[in-house]
Amino acid sequence: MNGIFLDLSVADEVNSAVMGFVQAHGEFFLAIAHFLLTWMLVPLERALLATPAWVALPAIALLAWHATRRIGVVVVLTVGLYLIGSFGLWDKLMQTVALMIVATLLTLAIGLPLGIWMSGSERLRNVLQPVLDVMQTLPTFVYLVPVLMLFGLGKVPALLATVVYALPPLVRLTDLGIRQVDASVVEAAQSFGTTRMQRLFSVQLPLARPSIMAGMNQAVMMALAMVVIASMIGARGLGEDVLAGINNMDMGRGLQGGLAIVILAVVIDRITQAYGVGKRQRELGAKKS
Amino acid sequence: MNGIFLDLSVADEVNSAVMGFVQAHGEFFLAIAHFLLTWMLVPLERALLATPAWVALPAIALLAWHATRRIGVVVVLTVGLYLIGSFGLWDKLMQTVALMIVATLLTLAIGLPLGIWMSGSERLRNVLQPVLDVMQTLPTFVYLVPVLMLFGLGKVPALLATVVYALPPLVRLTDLGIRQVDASVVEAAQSFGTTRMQRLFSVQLPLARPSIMAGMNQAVMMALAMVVIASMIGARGLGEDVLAGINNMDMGRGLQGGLAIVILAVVIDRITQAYGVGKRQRELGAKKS
Amino acid sequence: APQCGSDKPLRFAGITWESGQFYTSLIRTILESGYGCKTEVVNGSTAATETALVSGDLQLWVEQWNRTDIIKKGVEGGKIKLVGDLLADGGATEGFFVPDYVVNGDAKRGIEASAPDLRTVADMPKYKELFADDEELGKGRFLNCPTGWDCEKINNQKFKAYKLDSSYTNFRAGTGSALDAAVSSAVERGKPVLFYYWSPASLMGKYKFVQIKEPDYNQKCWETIKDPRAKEVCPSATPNSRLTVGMSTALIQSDPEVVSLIEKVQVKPETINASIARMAGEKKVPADVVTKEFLKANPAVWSAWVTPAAAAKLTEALK
Amino acid sequence: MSAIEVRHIYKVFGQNEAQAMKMLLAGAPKSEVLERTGCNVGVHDVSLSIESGEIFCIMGLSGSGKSTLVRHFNRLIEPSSGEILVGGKDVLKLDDAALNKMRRNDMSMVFQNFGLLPHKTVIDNVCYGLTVRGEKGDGVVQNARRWIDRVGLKGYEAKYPDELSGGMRQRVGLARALAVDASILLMDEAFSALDPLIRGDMQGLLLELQISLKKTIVFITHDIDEALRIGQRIAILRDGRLVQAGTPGEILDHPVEDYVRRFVEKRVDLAAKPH
Amino acid sequence: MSAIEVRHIYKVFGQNEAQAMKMLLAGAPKSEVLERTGCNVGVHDVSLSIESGEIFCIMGLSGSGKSTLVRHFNRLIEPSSGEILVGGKDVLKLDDAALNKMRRNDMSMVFQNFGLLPHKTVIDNVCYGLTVRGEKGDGVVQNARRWIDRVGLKGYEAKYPDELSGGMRQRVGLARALAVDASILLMDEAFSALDPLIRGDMQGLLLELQISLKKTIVFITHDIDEALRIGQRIAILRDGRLVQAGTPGEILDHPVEDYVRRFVEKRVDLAAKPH
Ligand SMILES: Nc1ncnc2c1ncn2[C@@H]1O[C@H](COP(=O)(O)OP(=O)(O)OP(=O)(O)O)[C@@H](O)[C@H]1O
Ligand SMILES: Nc1ncnc2c1ncn2[C@@H]1O[C@H](COP(=O)(O)OP(=O)(O)OP(=O)(O)O)[C@@H](O)[C@H]1O
Ligand SMILES: [Mg+2]
Ligand SMILES: [Mg+2]
Repeated sequence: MNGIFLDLSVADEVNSAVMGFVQAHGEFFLAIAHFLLTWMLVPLERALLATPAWVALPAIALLAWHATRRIGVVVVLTVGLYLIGSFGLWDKLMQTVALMIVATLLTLAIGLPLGIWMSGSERLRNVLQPVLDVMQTLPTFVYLVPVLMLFGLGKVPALLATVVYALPPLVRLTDLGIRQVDASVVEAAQSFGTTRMQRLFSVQLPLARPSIMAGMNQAVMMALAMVVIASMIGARGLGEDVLAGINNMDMGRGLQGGLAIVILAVVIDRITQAYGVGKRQRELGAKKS
Repeated sequence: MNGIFLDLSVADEVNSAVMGFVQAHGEFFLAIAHFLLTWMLVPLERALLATPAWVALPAIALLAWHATRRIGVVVVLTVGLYLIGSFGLWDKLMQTVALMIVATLLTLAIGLPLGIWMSGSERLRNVLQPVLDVMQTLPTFVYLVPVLMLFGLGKVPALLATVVYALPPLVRLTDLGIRQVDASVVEAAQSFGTTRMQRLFSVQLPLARPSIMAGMNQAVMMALAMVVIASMIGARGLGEDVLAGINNMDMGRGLQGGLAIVILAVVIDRITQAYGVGKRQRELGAKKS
Repeated sequence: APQCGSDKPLRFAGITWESGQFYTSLIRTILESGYGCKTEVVNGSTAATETALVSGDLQLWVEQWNRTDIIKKGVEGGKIKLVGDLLADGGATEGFFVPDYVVNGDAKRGIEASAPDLRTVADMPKYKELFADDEELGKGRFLNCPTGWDCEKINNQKFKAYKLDSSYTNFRAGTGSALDAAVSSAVERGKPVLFYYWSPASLMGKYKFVQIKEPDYNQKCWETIKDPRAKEVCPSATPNSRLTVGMSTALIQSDPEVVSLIEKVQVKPETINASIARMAGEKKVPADVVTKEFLKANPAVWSAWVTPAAAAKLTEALK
Repeated sequence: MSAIEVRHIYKVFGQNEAQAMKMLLAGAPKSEVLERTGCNVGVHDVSLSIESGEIFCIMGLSGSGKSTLVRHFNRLIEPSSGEILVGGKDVLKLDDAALNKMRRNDMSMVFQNFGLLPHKTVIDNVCYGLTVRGEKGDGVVQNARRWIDRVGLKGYEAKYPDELSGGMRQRVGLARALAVDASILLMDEAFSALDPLIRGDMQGLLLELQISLKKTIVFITHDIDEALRIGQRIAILRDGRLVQAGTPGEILDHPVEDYVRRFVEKRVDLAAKPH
Repeated sequence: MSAIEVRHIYKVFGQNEAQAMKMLLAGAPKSEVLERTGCNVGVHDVSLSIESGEIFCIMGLSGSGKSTLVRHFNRLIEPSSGEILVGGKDVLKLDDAALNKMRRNDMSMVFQNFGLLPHKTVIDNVCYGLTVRGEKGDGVVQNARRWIDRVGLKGYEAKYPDELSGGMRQRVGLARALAVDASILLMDEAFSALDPLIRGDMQGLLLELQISLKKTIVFITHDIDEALRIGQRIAILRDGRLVQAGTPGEILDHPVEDYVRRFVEKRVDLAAKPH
């Protein structure tokens, strides 16, 4: 094409390597998938599906109240969820929620420690930065097809894809937040013999909270942006409706599914952000409203 | 499905509303698309495609050197780009780059002012927050199909989708960064009669820089994550190869395309981040290495 | 005035699967070399390119199965017409499949037949353990068409008609590529898998599958199966489909020569499956290479499709 | 004419401002307001006038409202109620543009917590007031350099605030405020982090500025010796209220209450201590 | 035994540490090192020993290295070279756990810039040193309350640092350091933002602590009167070097050089000024 380039192509090698790997190690990965399914995803989904809407809806409303203490927010969120039910999407909502809960918890469990670790080591940051770039920009399907061949169709690869995509902003913003903590405050804490853990939990994390919460917010957004992709590889839930809408240009159906996802995003985001706000901010906020 | 819900469905109404809108206003939107195409996207793409690789590659290397001043980074980035060329994807790379440049500039041009504005108004933040949620989580295809009917297949809807998706993190992190600026520093600046603009440019933006740059990074990542979607609606470029790879189970080809996107992401990210680093950090960094 | 021969290229939809790519390349080669047309391909997802076809953005959509509402509405609205009959022997087939080794075993790979008596859909419940679904314990997994495709809706109805609900999950892969990946991964590992598929398709050429017999085609029952809202469903196999080319009405009016070519283009299923198996094989061969070879090897076949003048030019170009 | 005049200024911090104001007007003391409403009383009914060209010292216990009061003069804080006149103009009625004009040309401030711009070097910090005003070119830099030398920071022009010691930071703030050459200087414990030598030097500088350039200087200090040395008048605050204002002589000889006497006594005490 | 002993401490800030150290050892002065290498000299070959149970005052020009020196004692700063012994133990050889143990039990520090935790209330700030040590329960809170009262901040327990005046913040830092009841107190201009009344009270408090509890107190101050009042020994720094160390009497009567004399003179000067 252009004179100066060699003519490289790894396509064929990659293809046969993947196939070979699948044949050789398929069993092992299927076992992992089986474990994740039977112990986390399926029971949670069952439980959620078994909960009648007239129990779930007030429960979520209560949670929202506990988190935000603002009646306006609670009403909007509850009406939103009720709307999803009225679109006939309640069961699918629950399926998506199950996936999202597990994905978000996994993201938190991996992302926070990674971000903390990264903030403390320039070298690790240099190594992780491009890895995070890859996680965010390598098109999902490129790695999803091999993953899918290993784990089988359905919830497990969807979970993996979601975590991979949601992780980077959380890691990055945790790292940023901790690095921005005022050095003189850390120094003062050090002078009292603060251990590494105490420093982390009583100084760095609280002071990095705004950044970390922004990372949380982005992680939740990313996770929910993956709902449709998840359905593309066979995970049940709201994504199915969007896909169906897309595949036959049924914009109305797609929009309903899409709106349901958005509402879910807003609900999760508002509740997590409210819990993430510092004690002080909350007091101020409560007094204001 | 569940007893407590009404049975709502807006699907049919939406479909006919969209159709009606397209018939009524199609011309207008086509004109916009035409404008964007003839004045921005096409000329840029032409120019990039007309530049031979042996000019472009050293030029980018120089730019990377100017930005980072680190020979190691320059080498890695250049080798990465050379690799894309060797995969036979140079022309597609240029097509994608053209789209990305326009999309990133538009995102910046909209996102920064919006973030700044948001940081100054609690009310605006309350309004914009859910809008940003929608932009990030409403599945692209849900709005893309109507957009596609209005603007036609190709670069323009791709551009729109990219900007919509890339905008939120930039807006959010600009807002966050500005709000985190130490109030006592702003107060001191105020005491010297700093105008709003001066405050913004000489105090708030420089001090919010780390957050804003994180927002930039996320915006670039999001934009590049949309390359494949862009190809789904007819934009040329690297996404095509990924799509072809996906559709034909040609994982190798998909991976090459995907890697090319990742490399592009890393190149853009490293260069913009390097330019975004403060003068002081740069001095420190330069001395260190 | 005909567009073919003018400066404006004929815009083809880029098809996302191999047989469609084969046909597209075939028709484009003939039009370019034989008729002096300019052509170009615009890639995109199926929904996007179909929408573009109906709105006049694209002019040809090769290997059209006439399955989506977009196309149906386009035809009804007079925006497009479906022309030709691309596949010989009555058109495309579809149905329920399992890999050959599931029924017959594979001595070479040391796989025993795990469902030797799986012949008809009535046998399926017996083997639900074999195709067990991890996500829904106690049921088998049936891989349906991707969500939103026409065949998905048809299979939903068939599920009712064949009373499979209690023994199988109606599992939708979500996308064609996901379905392909799931099937090939099972086949590569010699695992049992039960899925819906169609021909022509690359997997059909690449692997050996056994179709599970369905009750014979029955016009009245087929109507109930085709209608997703029908409550009472009775069993029927899917009839073969005519594969056509979606052409914009404007092009049909301006370019009768192109229409008459497309009306005649027809390829045998064996040829198609062999070609696309190469396209999708270990070494992926590009569509234009495969079509060139086909054209070179079968002048007798294609010379019946084209005008004598075009035939001469094409022969020249193929040398 | 008074350079600065304030009348019945009240400032209450906190959510229940209205309730706190009511309690204050009804005569409740600061500590009771704090306990009952959670509101901090910053300034409580202060009226005073500062003459043009004088050095006016403000003293008082820690937390008695000195910084809060001074911040009203250039309206960094809006009072809960009251009037503020600078050069006869009602500051509270100024629009943004006029307020900025006043802050640029007529007043500059040294902050107790320094308020340096952490992202700018020492010289850029010192230039700040000038560049904000739109001044450009060599003149600005030379002016800044002169002031940096004057406060004894030569050689540190290119350093950033976080590379400086506490007293050095304070001097950067001092140089920054002096560089704009405003007619009113607000100095909030501007010498508190300085050693006696540099401090003495800086006190001399202030006196010189006042005598030769007729600057009005509002000077918050905790050092009674300092106040006596440079202040033409001294005001003493307590719990947000103005207890007494007058010349050093008046304050020393006729303290209005025990609190004031103790402030003054302290000095005598120290000076009298044998070593 | 000395509570703290340092030997030949050097501290150079900046990128070219090695080069700067070479210049210093070759006898170059601080300003030349700064100009040539861009490195700030913090401490330059300081050796001194602080006896157990004494109040040791450190004075010197702003920027002369007082804060930097004191930060070495609890190893918040690693010296460029030199030895630090606390209670006879080499601090530089301690591992993380041992260092933390020492910081928790043996030393506490008041920072010149306060170093409060902005996200914690006053009472939580004061409790900090105790909770870090793992202490829990009512005792901790009561202890904290007692110290908050003692520094005169009763009523402000639930406020956040940004709601306090400068001097109040300083007193929170003071209470926090006193609450841990360590045997060594490092006080970096701990009274600089306090008015004379509270300051006198706090000086009394320190003397009392030293006499009744035999605490070792390292006290940085710019106020020679203060140093004379509470210090058993005084060290004077200049440009990072130790110029003289001795009892107040020695310093007053036999200043080793002009610089020291000027420090002392100042006081006499002020006290002698007529009013
Ligand atoms: N983090 C740092 N980076 C660079 N230089 C520093 C740093 N900290 C202190 N210095 C330099 O070290 C020297 C001594 O500073 P130090 O803070 O010890 O002075 P100090 O005696 O406490 O002065 P002050 O009375 O003004 O507080 C100064 O020249 C200062 O610029
Ligand atoms: N931003 C604020 N929010 C709440 N309360 C405040 C705020 N600023 C000051 N205060 C309160 O106002 C009162 C006066 O504070 P101010 O800073 O004016 O004291 P000061 O006289 O300057 O004391 P110092 O000598 O300690 O600096 C204090 O009780 C303080 O707690
Ligand atoms: Mg104050
Ligand atoms: Mg100091």
